[in-house]
Amino acid sequence: MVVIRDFAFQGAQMLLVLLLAPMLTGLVRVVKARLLRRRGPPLLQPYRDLIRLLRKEVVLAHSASWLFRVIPYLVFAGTWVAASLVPTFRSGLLFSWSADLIALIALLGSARFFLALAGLDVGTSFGGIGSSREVMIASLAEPAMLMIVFTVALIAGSTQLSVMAAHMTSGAVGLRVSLGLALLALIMVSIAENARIPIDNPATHLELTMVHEAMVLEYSGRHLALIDLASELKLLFYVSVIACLFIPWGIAPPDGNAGAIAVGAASYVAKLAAGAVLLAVFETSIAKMRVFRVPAFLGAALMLGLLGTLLLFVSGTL
Amino acid sequence: MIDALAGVLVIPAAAAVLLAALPGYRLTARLNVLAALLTFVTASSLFVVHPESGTYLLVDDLNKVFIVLTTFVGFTTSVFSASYIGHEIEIGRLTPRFVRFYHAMYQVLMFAMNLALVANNIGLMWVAIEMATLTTVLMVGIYRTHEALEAAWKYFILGSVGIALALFGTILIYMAARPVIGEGVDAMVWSALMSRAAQFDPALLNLAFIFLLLGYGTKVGLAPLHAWLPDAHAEGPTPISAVLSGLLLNVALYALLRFKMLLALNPEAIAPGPLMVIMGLISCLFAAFMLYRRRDIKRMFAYSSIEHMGIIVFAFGMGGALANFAGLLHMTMHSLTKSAIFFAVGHIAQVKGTQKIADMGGLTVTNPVLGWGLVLGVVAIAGLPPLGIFMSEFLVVSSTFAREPWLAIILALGILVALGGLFLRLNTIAFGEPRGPTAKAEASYVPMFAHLALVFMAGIYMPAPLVKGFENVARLLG
Amino acid sequence: MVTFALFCVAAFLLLSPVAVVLSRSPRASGVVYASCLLVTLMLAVVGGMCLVGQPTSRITLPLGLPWLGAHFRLDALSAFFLIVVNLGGAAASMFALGYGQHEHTPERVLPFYPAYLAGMNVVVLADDAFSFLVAWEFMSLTSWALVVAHHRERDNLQAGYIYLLMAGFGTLALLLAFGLLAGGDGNYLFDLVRAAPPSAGVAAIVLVLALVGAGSKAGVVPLHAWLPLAHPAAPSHVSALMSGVMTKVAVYGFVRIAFDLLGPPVWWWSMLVLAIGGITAVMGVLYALMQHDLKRLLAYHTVENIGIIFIGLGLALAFKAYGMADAAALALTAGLLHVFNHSIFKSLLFFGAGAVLNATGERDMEHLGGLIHRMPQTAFAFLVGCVAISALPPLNGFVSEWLTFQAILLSPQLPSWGLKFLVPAVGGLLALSAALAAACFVKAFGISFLGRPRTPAAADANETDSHSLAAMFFLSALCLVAGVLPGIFIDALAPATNALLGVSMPHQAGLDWLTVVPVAESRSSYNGLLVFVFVVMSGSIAAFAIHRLASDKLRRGPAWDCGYPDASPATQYTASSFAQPIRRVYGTTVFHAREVGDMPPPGAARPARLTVEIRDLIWDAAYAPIAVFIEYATGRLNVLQFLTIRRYLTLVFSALVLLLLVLAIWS
Amino acid sequence: MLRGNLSFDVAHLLAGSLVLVSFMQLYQDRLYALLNVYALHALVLAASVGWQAFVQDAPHLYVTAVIALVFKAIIIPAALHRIIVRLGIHREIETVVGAGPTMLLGMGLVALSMVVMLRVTAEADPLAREDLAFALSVVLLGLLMMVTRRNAVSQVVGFMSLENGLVLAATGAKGMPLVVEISVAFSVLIAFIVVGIFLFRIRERFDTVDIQALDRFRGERQ
Repeated sequence: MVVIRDFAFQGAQMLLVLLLAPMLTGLVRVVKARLLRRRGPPLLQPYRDLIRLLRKEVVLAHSASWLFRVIPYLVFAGTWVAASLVPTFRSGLLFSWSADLIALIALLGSARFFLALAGLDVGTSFGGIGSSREVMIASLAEPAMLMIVFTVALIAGSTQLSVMAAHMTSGAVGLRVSLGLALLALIMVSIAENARIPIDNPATHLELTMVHEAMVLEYSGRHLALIDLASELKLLFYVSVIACLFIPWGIAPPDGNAGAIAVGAASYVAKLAAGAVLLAVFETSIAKMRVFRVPAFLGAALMLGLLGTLLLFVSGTL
Repeated sequence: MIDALAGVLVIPAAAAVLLAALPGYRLTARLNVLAALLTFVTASSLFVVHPESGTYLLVDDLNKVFIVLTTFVGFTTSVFSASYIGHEIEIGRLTPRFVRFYHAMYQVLMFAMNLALVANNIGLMWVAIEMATLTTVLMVGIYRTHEALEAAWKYFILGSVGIALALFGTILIYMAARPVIGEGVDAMVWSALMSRAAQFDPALLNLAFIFLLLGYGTKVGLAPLHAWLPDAHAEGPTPISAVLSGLLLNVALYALLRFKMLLALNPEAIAPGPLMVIMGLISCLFAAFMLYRRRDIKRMFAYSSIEHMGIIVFAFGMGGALANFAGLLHMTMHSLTKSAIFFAVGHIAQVKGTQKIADMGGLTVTNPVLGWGLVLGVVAIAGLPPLGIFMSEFLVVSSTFAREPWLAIILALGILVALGGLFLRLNTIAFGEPRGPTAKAEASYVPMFAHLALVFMAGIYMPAPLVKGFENVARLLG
Repeated sequence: MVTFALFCVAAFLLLSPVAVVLSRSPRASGVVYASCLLVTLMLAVVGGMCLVGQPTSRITLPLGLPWLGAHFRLDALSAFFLIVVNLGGAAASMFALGYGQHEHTPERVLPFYPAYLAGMNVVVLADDAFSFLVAWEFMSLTSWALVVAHHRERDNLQAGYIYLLMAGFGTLALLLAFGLLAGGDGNYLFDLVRAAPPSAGVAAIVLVLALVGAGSKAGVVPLHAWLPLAHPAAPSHVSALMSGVMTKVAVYGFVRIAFDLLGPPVWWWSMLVLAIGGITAVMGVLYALMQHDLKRLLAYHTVENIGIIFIGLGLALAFKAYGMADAAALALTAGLLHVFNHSIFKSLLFFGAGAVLNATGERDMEHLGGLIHRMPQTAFAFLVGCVAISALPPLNGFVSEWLTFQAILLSPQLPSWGLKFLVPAVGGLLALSAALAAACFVKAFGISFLGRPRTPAAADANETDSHSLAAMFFLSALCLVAGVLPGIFIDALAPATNALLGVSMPHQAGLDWLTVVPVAESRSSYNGLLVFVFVVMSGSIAAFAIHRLASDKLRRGPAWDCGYPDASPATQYTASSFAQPIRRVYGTTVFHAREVGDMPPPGAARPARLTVEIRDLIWDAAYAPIAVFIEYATGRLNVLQFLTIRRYLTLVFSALVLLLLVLAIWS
Repeated sequence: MLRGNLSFDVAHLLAGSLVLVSFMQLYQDRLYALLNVYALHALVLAASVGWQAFVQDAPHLYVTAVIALVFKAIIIPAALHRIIVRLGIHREIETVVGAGPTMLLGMGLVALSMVVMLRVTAEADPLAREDLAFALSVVLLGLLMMVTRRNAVSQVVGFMSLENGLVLAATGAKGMPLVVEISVAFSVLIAFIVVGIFLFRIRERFDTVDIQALDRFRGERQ
C-alpha cells in the first residue's frame, strides 16, 4: 500500500516536472517581454512549439551518424530522470536515494557529454564552435557545482537532497557565511549551465555569441523538440534544486497528509514563478559577455564554492 | 697431492714452449684450446682434492675461486680466439709468425696469472703479476699499428711505474715482518705473514699498503691510475681485451685483497677499507661519465670494466659478510659477462670491419644472433635482472644503504649514469636502421652464450656449493 | 593456490623460448596469444578464488638470494591485483589474437610478451625484497624490449631510452627503500619487516623513496615524463598492458609498502601523497587536452587516473593515521576500485586506438574523422570507454570517483590543520580533472570518430577483426556491469581492505535494489542499476511515444550549418581548434601556450598562419637540466682520455703524495 | 757494537749522499750533464749496496752491486749518449716546473718521507729505518723527475733513479730474498725502455710514437 502510494508520488513528480518545464521557460519569456514593453508570446507558446516540432519530419544531414539520432533521446532521458529525482513538493520520494546530488550533477554531465558529441557529429564548423565552448564552460561549471555541493553537504551531513532539505528546514542551520557563498555560486553556475544571458543567449543565432544553439544547429523535428524540452527540464532542475536547498519551506514531509501536499505543491509553483521572474529581471538588466570573459565569471563561482568548503573545513561553525 | 696445484702451472708453461716451437695456426690454435682445457680441468680438480700449501704454493678457499674462474675464462677465450685469429689471418691482419708468438704468449700469460694466484710468497706473486703485465704489453702491441704501439707503450710505462711502487710496498711488508718472523724467505710467505700479522709494525704496514694500493691498483685499473686500460683494450686483439678485463684485473685485485686481509689482522694499522671505498667510488663515477663520449666500441666496454672494478673494490672496501659476498659474486659475474661481451664485440668488429660505433647500426636486424647476444650482454653488464650482476649490485647497494646512506646513493647514481651511457650506445649499435657492411659472421657463438647462460643462471639460482665457497671466502675476507 | 599461480607464471616463461623458435612461422602469434589468453584466465580465476575466501597461501622456492630463497605469498591484496593484471592480460591477448596478425616483426614482440606478463604477475606474488625487485625490473626490461620492438620508427628508440632510464631510477629508489627496511644484515623477507616495522623517521624516508620508486613507474607528476613517450610507442595491445596494468602493478608496490610494511603512518605522509595525487590528476588531463596523437592522449589520461588513485590512497593514509578506520576503508576501497575500473576502460580505449591505427595507419586525430560510419562497432566500444573514463554515470568510472568524493566529505573530522586546508583543494582538483576529462574525451571521440573523414585513409577504413572486437566488447560489458552493480565489486574488495586496515566498507550485497551505501543511507547512496534502468526506460518510452503519436518521418539532406555548408572536410573543427578555448583558459599559465598569428598584408598571396607554441615546463625544469649536466660533465671529463703519458704519471704521482700526506697527518 | 755504529754511519752516509745526488739530478738542465750525474747516482748506489753486502756479510748482494756498477753506471749512460746523438735530441732539458720550484718540491718530498718514516716504531732496526727513509725519498724524487721533465731521456733517468731507490731499500732490508733477481729484472725492464725509445724514435717525450698519432687517435676525438 505504502509502496504503491510512493510509486504514485514518484510518477506524479515525473509528470509534474515534465509538464511544468515548458511553462517555466514560457513564463521567463513573457516576463522578459513585458519588461521590454513587448506583448511577447503567450505563456503556452513553448508547448505549441514542441508539438509543432514533434509533428514535423526530421531532416538529417548526410554525414550524420546513428549516434546523432540516438543522442536526443539520451539527453532527454538523462535530464528528465535528474529533474524527477529532486524533491519538489514532497521530500522522501521513492527513488530519491537512487542518486544523490553528486550523481544528479554527473547525470546532467552525461547529457551534456552526448550533446557536445552531437555538435561534432555532422562535421560542420558551427557545431564545433558550440561543442568546444560548451565543454570549456562545463570544465569550470562542474567543479564549481561540486564545490557548492560539498559546502551544503558538509552542513547537512549528507548528499541526499531529501535529507538536506529536511536539515535545512530544521532550522538547526541558522545563517552561515558559507551558505551565502554557496547560494551565490549556485546561481552563477545555474545561469551558465542553462545558457542564459550573460553567458549565452538562447534567443539568437548570431554565430559569434551562441554556444548551446550552435551545438544543436543541425537538429530538426522531433529531435529538436526533445532537446528543447531537455533544456527546459534542466532549467527547472536548477530552479528546483535552489528551491529545495535554500528555500525548502513548504515541502511536504514523506508522511504528510493531503493538505501538506497541497501546500507543498502550491509553494513549489510559487517558488518556480519567483525564480522565473528573478531570472527574467536579471537577464534584462545585464548584457551578454564575450565568450572569453566567461572563465572569469565561472572562476569566481568556483572560488566562492571552494571558499565556502574551506570555511567549513577550517571551522565547522561558519 | 700438490701436483694438482703444480699442474695449473706446468701445463701452461709446457704449452707455451710447445706453441712457440710449432708453426701453422690451425694446429696451434687447437693445442692452445686443449692446453687451456687441461688447465681448467686440473684447476677444478682442486675442489675435489685438497692439496695442502707449501712454502711457495698456497691454496685456500680464496684463491681456489680465483683459479677456477681464471682457468675457465682462459679456456673459453681460447676457443673464441681460435675463430677470431682465423679470421684475422684471412684478412691478413696477422702473419703466421705473429700468431705463433701470440699463442705462446697466451699460455705464458695463463701461467703467470695462475702463478700469481697460487704463489705463497709476496715476492713471487709480485714477479708473476709483473710477468703477466709484460706479456700483455707485448700482445697489445701485436698489430704493430701506430695506435697499437702507442697503447702498448703507454701501458708499458705506466705499468712499470706500477711495478716499482708495488715492489716498494712488498719490501716494506718484508721490513715489517722481519723483526717478528726473522730474516729470510719466511718473512715473505703468506701463511707465515697471516699468522703473525698482529705483531707487525703498523706504521710500516700502512706505508706498505699505500704503495701496494697504488701499485696493484694500477693493474686493477682504478681511477686515476686507469689511463693504460682503455687504450690497451681498444688496440689489442679482442681475445686479449677479454682476458684483460676478465682475468688480469681480477688477479691484481686478488693481490690487493690479500694485503687488505693482512692489514685487517693488525689492530693498530689503518683500516684499508675506507681507502678502497673511496677509490672504488671515484672509479665507478668517473668511468660511468666517460662512457658517454666513446666512439670506439671496445674502449667503451673497457671503461665499463673500470666502472665495475670500482664497484667491486667498493664492495670489498665496505667489508662485512654481505658486501664481501656481493663483491665476489660481482667479480665473477663481471668476468663472465665482460668476456662474453668482448667475444660478441670481436665478431661485430670483424663483420663491420671497424670499431667505430658510428659505422655500425641495426645489428639485431643484420646479424640477429650477434646483435641480441650483445644486447643480452649489455643488459647483464648494466645490472638488470634476471642476470647475475643485478643480484650483486642489489646486495652491495642495499647492504651499504643501511650503513652508509650517502655512499650507497652515490654508488647508485654511478650505476644509473653508467646504464644511461651503455644504452645510449647500444641503441645505435643494435637497433635502428642497419649501417655499415652486413656480412654474415662466421663466428663461434658457443663461448659467448655459455658465459651468458652461466650469468643468467647465477641471477636466479645459485648452487649451494658455490654459495658455500663464496661464504667461506667472504668470512675469510672479514 | 600460490603454487598453481607460479606454475602459470612458469608456463609464461616457457612460452618465451617457444615464441623465439616459432617466431618465423605465420601461426606463431596465434599459438602464443592463445596460450597467453588461457594462462591469464587461469590466473584470474586463481585470484578470484583467493579473494572470495581462500586463506593466504605462501611458498618458498630455492631461487634468488641463496640463503634466503624466493618467497611468494598470495593474500587478498595480491589476489585483487592478480585479477586486475590478468583480466587486462586476458583482454590484451584476446585482442592480440587479431591485432597481432598485422605485426610486421613478430619475432620482436612474441618472445617478450609472455615474459612481460610473467614479470607483472611475479611482482604481485613476491614476498621478499629481492624477488620483488627482480620481477619489477624484469617487467621494465621486457616492456622496454616491447617498446623498442618497432625500433625503426622515429622516436621509438628515444622513448625506450628515457623509459629504461626512468625505470632504472625507480628501481634504485625502491632498492634503497628496501635496503633501509632490511637493515645492515639484510632482512629482505617481508614477514620480518612486518614483524619489526621501522621507526617513524626511517619509515618516512622509506615512504618517500617508495613514492619516488613506485610513482615513477606509475607516472605521477613530475616523474611521468617517460610514460606518454613509451606507452604509445609499443604495439597497441602492449600499450594497453603498460597503461592499464603495469601502472597498477606500480600502485600495488606503493600500497604494499605504505599500508603493509611500514606500520602505522604519520599524518603528513598523506599530505605528500594527496598533493602529488591532486597535481598529477589535473596536470595529466591538461597535458592530454593539448595532445592530438590519440595514443599519447590516452597515455596522459593514465597519468590523470593514477593521480585520482593516489588521492584515494592519500585519504586512506590520513584516516588511518588518525585511527578513523571506517573512513580509511572507504577511501582505500575507492582507490582500489578505481585501479580496477581504470585498468578496464584504459585497456578498452587503447584497443580502440589500436584498431583505428590498424585500419587507417594513423595515430594523429587531425587525420581521422567519420570513423563511426566505417567502423561502427569499434566506435561503439570506444564510446563506452570514453563515457566510463569521463566518470559519467551509469558506467564504472563514476562509481570510484563518487566513492572518492564521499571519502573527501568525511574528512572535516581530520584534526590536522594542514589536511584541513589541503583536502578541500584536492577535492577541487579532483572535480576539475573529472570535468576536464569529459571535455578531453568529447574531443577524442568527436574528432576521430565523428564528423567527416579528413584523409582518404580515414575515408576507406574498414571494421577491425572479430577477435579485437570480442576483446573490446568484453571490456565494455565489464564497464557497464561494474557501473550498474558496483556493490559486488566493493564487497569483493573487502578482504583486501580487511587485510590492510582490519576493517572494510559495510557489506553492500544485502541492500534492497542493490544500492551502494558507503556510510549510512541518510548520508549518501547511489544506485547505478536504477539510474541506468530509468534512463533506458524513459528514453525508450519517449522514443516509442513519439514514433507512435507524432511523426517518425525522416529525410536525408545536406547539412544546414547556418546556410553556409562547406563541402571540404577541412572546414570542420580540428582537435587543436576544439581544445583552443580550454587552452586559452588553462594553457597560458600551465604551458606558457602562445598563439603566433601571421597575417599577410592585403594583396599578398601567401596564406595566413596561426601557430601555437606550447612548452612543457616540467620537462624544462626537471629533465633538460640533467641532460645539460651530463653533457657538461662528460665533456669536461673526456679530456682525461687524451692526456700525455707524463700527465698520467703526474696523476699517479699526486695520488701517491696525497695518500702519503694523509698517512703523515693520520692519528 | 762499534762495528754496528760504524756500519750505521757509513750506510747512513751513503744513503744520504744518494738523496743528495738525486737532488743534483733535479738541478741539471743539460742532458749530458744529467747522464753523468746519473752515472754518479748509480756509482753511489753500487757503493752502498757493496757496503750492505759487507755489513750483512751477504755475498749475493755483491752481484747486485756489480750490476749497478757495470750496467747502470756505465752501459746505460753510454747507450743513452748514443741515442741522443743518433736521434739528434737537442741537448737542453725542457722542464714543466722550473728548477727552483722543483727543488722546493723535492725538499717537501724528503721531509714527507722523513715524517712518514718517523712513525715507524723505534724497535725497528735504526739502520734499516734510516735507509728506508732515504730510499723512499729517492723513489719520490725519481718520480718527481719523471713528471717534471719533458725529454724522454730525462724521464728514463728519472725512472732509473727511482729504481735505484728501490734497490737501496731492498738491500737495506736485512736478509731479504730475491734482491738480486729483482735488480736483474729491473735492469731488463730499463733495457726494454731504452730499446723502446730507440726503436720507436721517441725524440722528445714518452708520450707517443709520433705526435700525429695522437691526433689521428682512432676517431675518439673528432
